[in-house]
Amino acid sequence: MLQLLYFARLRERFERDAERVALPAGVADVAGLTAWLRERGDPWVTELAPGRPVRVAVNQDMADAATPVADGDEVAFFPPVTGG
Amino acid sequence: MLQLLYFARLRERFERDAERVALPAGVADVAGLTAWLRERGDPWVTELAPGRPVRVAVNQDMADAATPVADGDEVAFFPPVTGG
Amino acid sequence: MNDRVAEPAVTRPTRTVIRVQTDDFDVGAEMTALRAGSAAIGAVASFVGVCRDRNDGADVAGMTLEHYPGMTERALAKIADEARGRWDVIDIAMVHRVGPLRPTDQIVLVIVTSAHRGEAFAACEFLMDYLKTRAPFWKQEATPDGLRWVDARTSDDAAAERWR
Amino acid sequence: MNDRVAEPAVTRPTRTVIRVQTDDFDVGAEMTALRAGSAAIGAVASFVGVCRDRNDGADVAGMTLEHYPGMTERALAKIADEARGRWDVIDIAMVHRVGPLRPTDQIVLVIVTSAHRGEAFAACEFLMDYLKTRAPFWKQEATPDGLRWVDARTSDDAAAERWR
Repeated sequence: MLQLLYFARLRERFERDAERVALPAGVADVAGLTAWLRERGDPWVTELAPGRPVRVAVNQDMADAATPVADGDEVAFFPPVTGG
Repeated sequence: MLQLLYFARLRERFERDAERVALPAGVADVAGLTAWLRERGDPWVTELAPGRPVRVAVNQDMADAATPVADGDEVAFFPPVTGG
Repeated sequence: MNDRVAEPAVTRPTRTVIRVQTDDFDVGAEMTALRAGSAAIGAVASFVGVCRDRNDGADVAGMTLEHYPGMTERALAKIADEARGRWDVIDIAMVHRVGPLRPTDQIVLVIVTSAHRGEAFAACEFLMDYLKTRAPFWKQEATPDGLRWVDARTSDDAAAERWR
Repeated sequence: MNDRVAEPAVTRPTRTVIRVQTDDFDVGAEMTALRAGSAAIGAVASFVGVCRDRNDGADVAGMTLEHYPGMTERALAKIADEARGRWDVIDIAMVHRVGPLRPTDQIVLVIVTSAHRGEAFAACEFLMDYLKTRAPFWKQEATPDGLRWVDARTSDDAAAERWR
């Protein structure tokens, strides 16, 4: 299973702050997981489109497209941060 | 008259924090006043020797050798500052 | 000059204080607690970020700060570690509020103690620049046109890039 | 983006607080008083200089700060004016103690408020660098070898030169 988290604008657009999903077949990294989420259609395909300002963290560390994703991971999607 | 002030190490070496003197004949600037003070001999000639780290303020503004000195002025001599 | 040995190490462990909280903070009390017990500290640089009543050309009645619990503290700790690797600092405090805030409310506090001021200033500014671009906080503002998520600023990215 | 007008001016007069005193100061209270009444402030940068127990390789049991009354306040006001000419700051406070001080005692406080952090940080560091080289204060330290006047640091001159 994967624990998926969504924050800020993405939490609102996806109308959820978290969900548990089985690791999809063939998904091995952040790029693969993002592509799998886009297959859900809108708003996923829009918000997670290539070039959109989306950040991803895997197990609470900032990740990039090539970061591995494995069963049991916590993966968070969120906009660029604006604290401080 | 001139009001002369001395601070920190110079106050200790000259054994005074202030004195009033008549504007010496021929003295028109800081360089002239300093030269006149050096004529007093030690410790004046040593502490105010050219190249020594002495700062001068005229009427509470930082001055240099060419700053004019006139009757009624307050002229202060002190080491480089070390506050903060 | 004399032949005494170099300055001794700090005589107590250094402190790294990281907190995320809804409550306000007391800058003076945080500063006093952070530097207590070290006579090696000669410089205390600090920064307080405050909620303004205008942003990007619109009136702001208030804001809500959201964060990613767990990752936030972890991200702040990493930023503090990175500052320690770059400058000879003694203590670091980073306190960030979440939840609803109004104009003039304090948002964030960063304090750095060091023997000398140059390192305290540099580390404090670095911590703020990195916090602004790497710690998972998000601001939603209330404006006359409704709620809006604040966009990340390219000027913040540029500020963080300076330290590379 | 929208078509609202640019940010309004501060809605109260800016403040410049300059004090030389023997008493200690309360950083939190100074900060609160300085920024009170302006919701245009987004950034508060501050610096506190503290008396250390070692300096230039010698133990320091305490120090005495001497100043030039009258000129000190005048020099600090000029430094504050110069900062205002360089950065878009809102308020400035500079508080400096004189008289006897012991290790861990606070010596000097500088606070700058501004809309944005970059200007607050830069102005605060500038004020400290200029204060260190242009305001008439002198430190005399008590060491095991007796009293000694602290020598001006070339590093302080270099720090001030950066702003030319």
